[in-house]
Amino acid sequence: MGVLIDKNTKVVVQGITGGEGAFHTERMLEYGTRIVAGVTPGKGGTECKKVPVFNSVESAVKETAADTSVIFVPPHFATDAIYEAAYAGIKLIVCITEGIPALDMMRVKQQLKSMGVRLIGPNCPGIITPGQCKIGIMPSEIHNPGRIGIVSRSGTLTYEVIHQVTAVNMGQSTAIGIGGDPIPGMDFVDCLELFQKDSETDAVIMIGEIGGNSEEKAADYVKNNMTKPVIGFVAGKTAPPGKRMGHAGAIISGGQGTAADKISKMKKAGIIVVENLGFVGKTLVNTLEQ
Amino acid sequence: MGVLIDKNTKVVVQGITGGEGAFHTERMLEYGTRIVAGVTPGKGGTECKKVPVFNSVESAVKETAADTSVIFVPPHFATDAIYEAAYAGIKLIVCITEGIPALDMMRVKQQLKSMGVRLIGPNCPGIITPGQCKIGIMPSEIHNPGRIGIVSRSGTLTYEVIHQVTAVNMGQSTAIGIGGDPIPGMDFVDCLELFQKDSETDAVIMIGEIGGNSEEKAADYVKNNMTKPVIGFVAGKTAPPGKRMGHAGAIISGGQGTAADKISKMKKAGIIVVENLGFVGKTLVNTLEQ
Amino acid sequence: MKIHEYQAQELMRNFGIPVLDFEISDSMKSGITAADQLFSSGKKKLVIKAQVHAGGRGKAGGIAVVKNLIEAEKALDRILGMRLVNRQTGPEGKLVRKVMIVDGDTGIERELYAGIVLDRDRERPVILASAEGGVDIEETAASNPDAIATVAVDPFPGLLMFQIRYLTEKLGLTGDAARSASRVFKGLYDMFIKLDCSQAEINPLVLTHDGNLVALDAKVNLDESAFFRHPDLKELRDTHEESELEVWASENSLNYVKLDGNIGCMVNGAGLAMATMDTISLHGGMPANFLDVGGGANRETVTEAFKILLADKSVEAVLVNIFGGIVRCDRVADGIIQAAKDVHMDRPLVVRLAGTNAVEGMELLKKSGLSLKTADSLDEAAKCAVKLAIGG
Amino acid sequence: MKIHEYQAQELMRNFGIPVLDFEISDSMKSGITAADQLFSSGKKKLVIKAQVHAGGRGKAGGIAVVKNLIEAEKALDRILGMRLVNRQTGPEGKLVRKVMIVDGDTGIERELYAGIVLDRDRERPVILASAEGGVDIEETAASNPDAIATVAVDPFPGLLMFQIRYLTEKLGLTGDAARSASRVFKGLYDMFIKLDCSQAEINPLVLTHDGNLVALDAKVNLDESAFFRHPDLKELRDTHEESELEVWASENSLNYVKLDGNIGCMVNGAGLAMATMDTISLHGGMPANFLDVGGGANRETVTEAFKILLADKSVEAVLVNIFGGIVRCDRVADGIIQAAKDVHMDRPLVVRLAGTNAVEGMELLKKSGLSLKTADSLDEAAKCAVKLAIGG
Repeated sequence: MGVLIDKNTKVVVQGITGGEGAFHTERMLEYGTRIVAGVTPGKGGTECKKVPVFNSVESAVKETAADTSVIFVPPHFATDAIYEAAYAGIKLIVCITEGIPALDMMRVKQQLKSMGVRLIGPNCPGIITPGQCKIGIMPSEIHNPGRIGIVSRSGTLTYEVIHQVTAVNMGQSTAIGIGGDPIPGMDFVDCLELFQKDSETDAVIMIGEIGGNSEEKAADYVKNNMTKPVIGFVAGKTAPPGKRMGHAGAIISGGQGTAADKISKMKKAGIIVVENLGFVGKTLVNTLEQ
Repeated sequence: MGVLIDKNTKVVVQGITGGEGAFHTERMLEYGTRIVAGVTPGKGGTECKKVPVFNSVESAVKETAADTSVIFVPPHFATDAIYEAAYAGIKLIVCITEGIPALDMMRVKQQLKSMGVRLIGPNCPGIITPGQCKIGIMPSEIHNPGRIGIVSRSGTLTYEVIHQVTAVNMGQSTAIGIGGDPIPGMDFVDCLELFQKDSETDAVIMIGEIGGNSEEKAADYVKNNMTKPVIGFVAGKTAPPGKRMGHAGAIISGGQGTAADKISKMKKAGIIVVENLGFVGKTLVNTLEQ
Repeated sequence: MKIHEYQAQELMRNFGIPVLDFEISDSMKSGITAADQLFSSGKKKLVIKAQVHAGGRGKAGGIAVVKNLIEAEKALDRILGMRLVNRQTGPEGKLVRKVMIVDGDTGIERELYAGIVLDRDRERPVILASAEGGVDIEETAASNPDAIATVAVDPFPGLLMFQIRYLTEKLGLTGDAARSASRVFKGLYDMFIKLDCSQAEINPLVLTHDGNLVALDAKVNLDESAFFRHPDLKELRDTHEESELEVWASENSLNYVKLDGNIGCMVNGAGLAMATMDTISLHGGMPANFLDVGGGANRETVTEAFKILLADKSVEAVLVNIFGGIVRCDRVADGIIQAAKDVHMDRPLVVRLAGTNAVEGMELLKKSGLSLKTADSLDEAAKCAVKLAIGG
Repeated sequence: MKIHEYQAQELMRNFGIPVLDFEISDSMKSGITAADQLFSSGKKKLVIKAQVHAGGRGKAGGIAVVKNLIEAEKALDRILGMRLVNRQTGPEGKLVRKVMIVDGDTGIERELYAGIVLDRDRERPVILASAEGGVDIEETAASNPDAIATVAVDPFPGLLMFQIRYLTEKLGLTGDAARSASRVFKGLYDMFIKLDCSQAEINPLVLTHDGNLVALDAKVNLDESAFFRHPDLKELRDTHEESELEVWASENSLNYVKLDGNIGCMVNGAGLAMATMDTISLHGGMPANFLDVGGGANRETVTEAFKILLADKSVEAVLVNIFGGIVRCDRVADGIIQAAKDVHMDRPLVVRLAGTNAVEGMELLKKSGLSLKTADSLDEAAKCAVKLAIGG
């Protein structure tokens, strides 16, 4: 069954008529996602990939009862798109857009919290409950329905891990890419909480990277609250301090947030940390066999 | 026992060294209120009316465990004083100050709501649980401990009503002056809710005035939720539309918020509306005798 | 606080809202000079608008469209110095001291409405937009509420693009006109927040033949409580628009509103003052004013308040109702006695004192030898005042 | 994005933070002219400061205090064109192209610290203040954390007066200096929010003998993601401060960071790129770079990426690791083939393709006749690259 989304989830695509939006709408529809509406201001009344397009999220929600939104609009409209979804009553927003200013996200997060709205991303691949619903840009074919929860700050790194899980003949309950931005919507702890509660999830793989302290917070949470096994990986052991490695999130400054710090904290919390990315699948098999 | 405050309430006075602050601190101490601290920036370490003065609410709370604040600072510092109290962990703030800009209150209220902090006022006489704790500027001697809850948008009008309640040998559980500003902290509904739940309150007197629609909302609440008798009065039947009568709140515009509208809605909700202010006491006696 | 149309337009212009260039004139001479210049610069039509704090100026004869200098002179002569009378001004009307002279040839395609007000119910600024401008928005609200689009704006995060799009769509605008409308809404909201307005309105907001938007009329009300951070806005006050007594009162920090009756009231607290008026009315009388001496009332302010009351010739009896709290009744009595010494006290007086030092106050009044009636309760006091006013 | 000290000071000045007047010079001639003018105008001491994107300039010889024109000339000659080397610049150092010339006689009473940073933990801007300025704040944080006062500011309602009072008190300032500090904190916060900074720092913030506060040094980092609303800030970029390859990469929307090893990496996705580097390191190798071709990689960007990789002479082997998702592996293969045609491909190549169109990509590579090793997994690919680099 997985968490947050399933086959009943009704999705509205914000920015559906853009290049990215249209392309991934088609991929999501192919996967079986119930995309009930698209939004592009000024294009209301048209269709895109046979999905009805509306001028506003409000009208899309009114007409189609969409409950979840995925955002493909360019960064300088994305903040407004998030607010628009939240004000229209959407309770789960998945923001794919990369390059939203950090202070915008700070403001967005304060507001969404007071509205009880969940945000995945921005700058993330999205979320998938294999076999039921895919909301995002991840390659469909690597996924397999199953009982492993995945949560990750990185895109392609997640694909790598999912690929390994599928390769050892296991599958994913839900895989959530929380994105690599300094201020993400949902964080590790939010997702771990959901997986811990989910009766269809047996174990969780958590993929972190250098920078920030969300892995440390996750470790605390795992230590105090989780009974399911958690396998962890942290990218960036060899990254030099002070340099920004692509993701805004992947920067170490002032000696905090190094891979070594994170790994040590995670191990102490009982997380099974894999040092070599290539061995995540095998480690998972070993862990569940015990 | 009353609501919100009692003999254990520990009060910090913000603006204690000002004229109003010092004067009313003395009156409140005389009444038996536990004033544990005062705050005036730059005067930390001194005393005022034998109450220790601190530079910040944070240090006052740390040293004295004050849980409630009363604010006497001038209007253009008052907004900041409210925030300061809230950020220091105070959960009930009574703001006496008159003349806070309406947009400041709008912002304050949004913030306090997210922090779970209650605000009485601004531009109000305060709150009193007779015989136990007085936080505000109301004349002490008209009050009498008892079982009638009072909530009012007006200052002296409240005194008039309390005087009548005491004159018919009844008393007040708690009397709350919510203030006459367009955007008050707690409103009628918030207070009625507390009185309805309070085992020491038998009946409530609600004193409204023209302008806004808080009396209408209160009527809805009474109709749907209250089992205790509510006696109501609305001032301003003879006020001409469009004119501002002192209180920023007391203005009728666009045919809304007239006394006639309010009285009609209140009557329909089962509130016993007194037309002549002089008969509130008698009406109370008649109501409770039934 | 109300301000004039031309002041409102200047504020709006500062926030990027397009308004027409205009001239302000307070004399025939400067008015004719301005009109001459405008005609010379090629304008074919001018509008001359009375600047008073009241709407409905057109129907009341306060607005004229003129096509040449002769017509302009005639209109200026008629409007400057006229008393503009309508429902909003009350029967005494408003003296027109200034006019605005503006291009009258804007080529109106459509008249729209845009406004913003602090909604006490939602506790948010609410922006209103309607494709039916140029008419009373309250009439539209009553007759065709669907014609008005409203957006409540959260102070945080503020006005959002999708909300602007919604409003613009409701105005039926597209392309450049829609972009221009976005700037109008943004400007209106920014002005509302930055200047602490309580209300701001553009009616009509005009779409011209060449696709531009222009604020033809503008109304702005300001929150006086926020003047401590807007010293410049305080200067926009025009005391000519207030009655002499109201100005006198406000100079003494008294809240005074002139009413139509004959019983002068002096009360502490706005709520009690209104309740006192109501009680007078219940007994068949009519209050001559609302007067709240406030929480800081002392001998001096009470003396001034009393003088203001008596300066109103329609007052036939005076009712003083004080519930002492912070205000001490003995000080109020002192003020009354002082005022009676200063002015000729030729009308009957009823005094009711209660609360802090009421007994002492009553003693002082009795000792003073002033001719007055006292009462224990508000009801009794009001009854007595009504009787004396009829008898007087 | 990092900017120069003088640029940071200009930004701060716009937000009301007091800075000294200064001159900027990029040549001996203009430097001497500026120094001459300053001495002539009565300055007794000047400070000449190298403008490079690095701290610790003083210890590295990038700052000189001069008392006359001869000393100034000597210092300018030494600093302009020097390679400033310290821990922050790396061994290759930074070429000094500009100096800032500023009054050196400010009469320092005390050196304080004021800074603001976006705290990822609290998700708020955090203002830092310390009475111990002029030293590395991170050292103070480690050795004497109580010496640093911090205030996390909620974006709504923003920086509040009581928070400013707290910070000012912690700096030990009173009276005029406290009021001046309030303006500094307010300016710092406003700048941070309005310009989308990620960090801003004044170290030292100097209290002069006559009780004024002055920002003697200034550091500002900007959020590049917000440049769409700050076109002027974008102009502050100094590409001289970046390596040639990094500039080349950023012109092609590639994320490239030069590192110390000898295995060139090309990966899609920052996380996978880091993990690839880590795996190389696990097998005893050292990555020559971080290179994320991103989600939008196509034939053209891959070609450019490949050229950038090979332009680095320390690269002894190349590892391509692509997990196709949005990026199609066949297009990546196409780009590699194209690049191999354009440049002389003289170093061994290991390619691992997975995900979308991986099979097609591999086919293309095989058909192309390019000499390369392929691998099924990242681990295998990394192992192979390490072996080839050592062998090469």
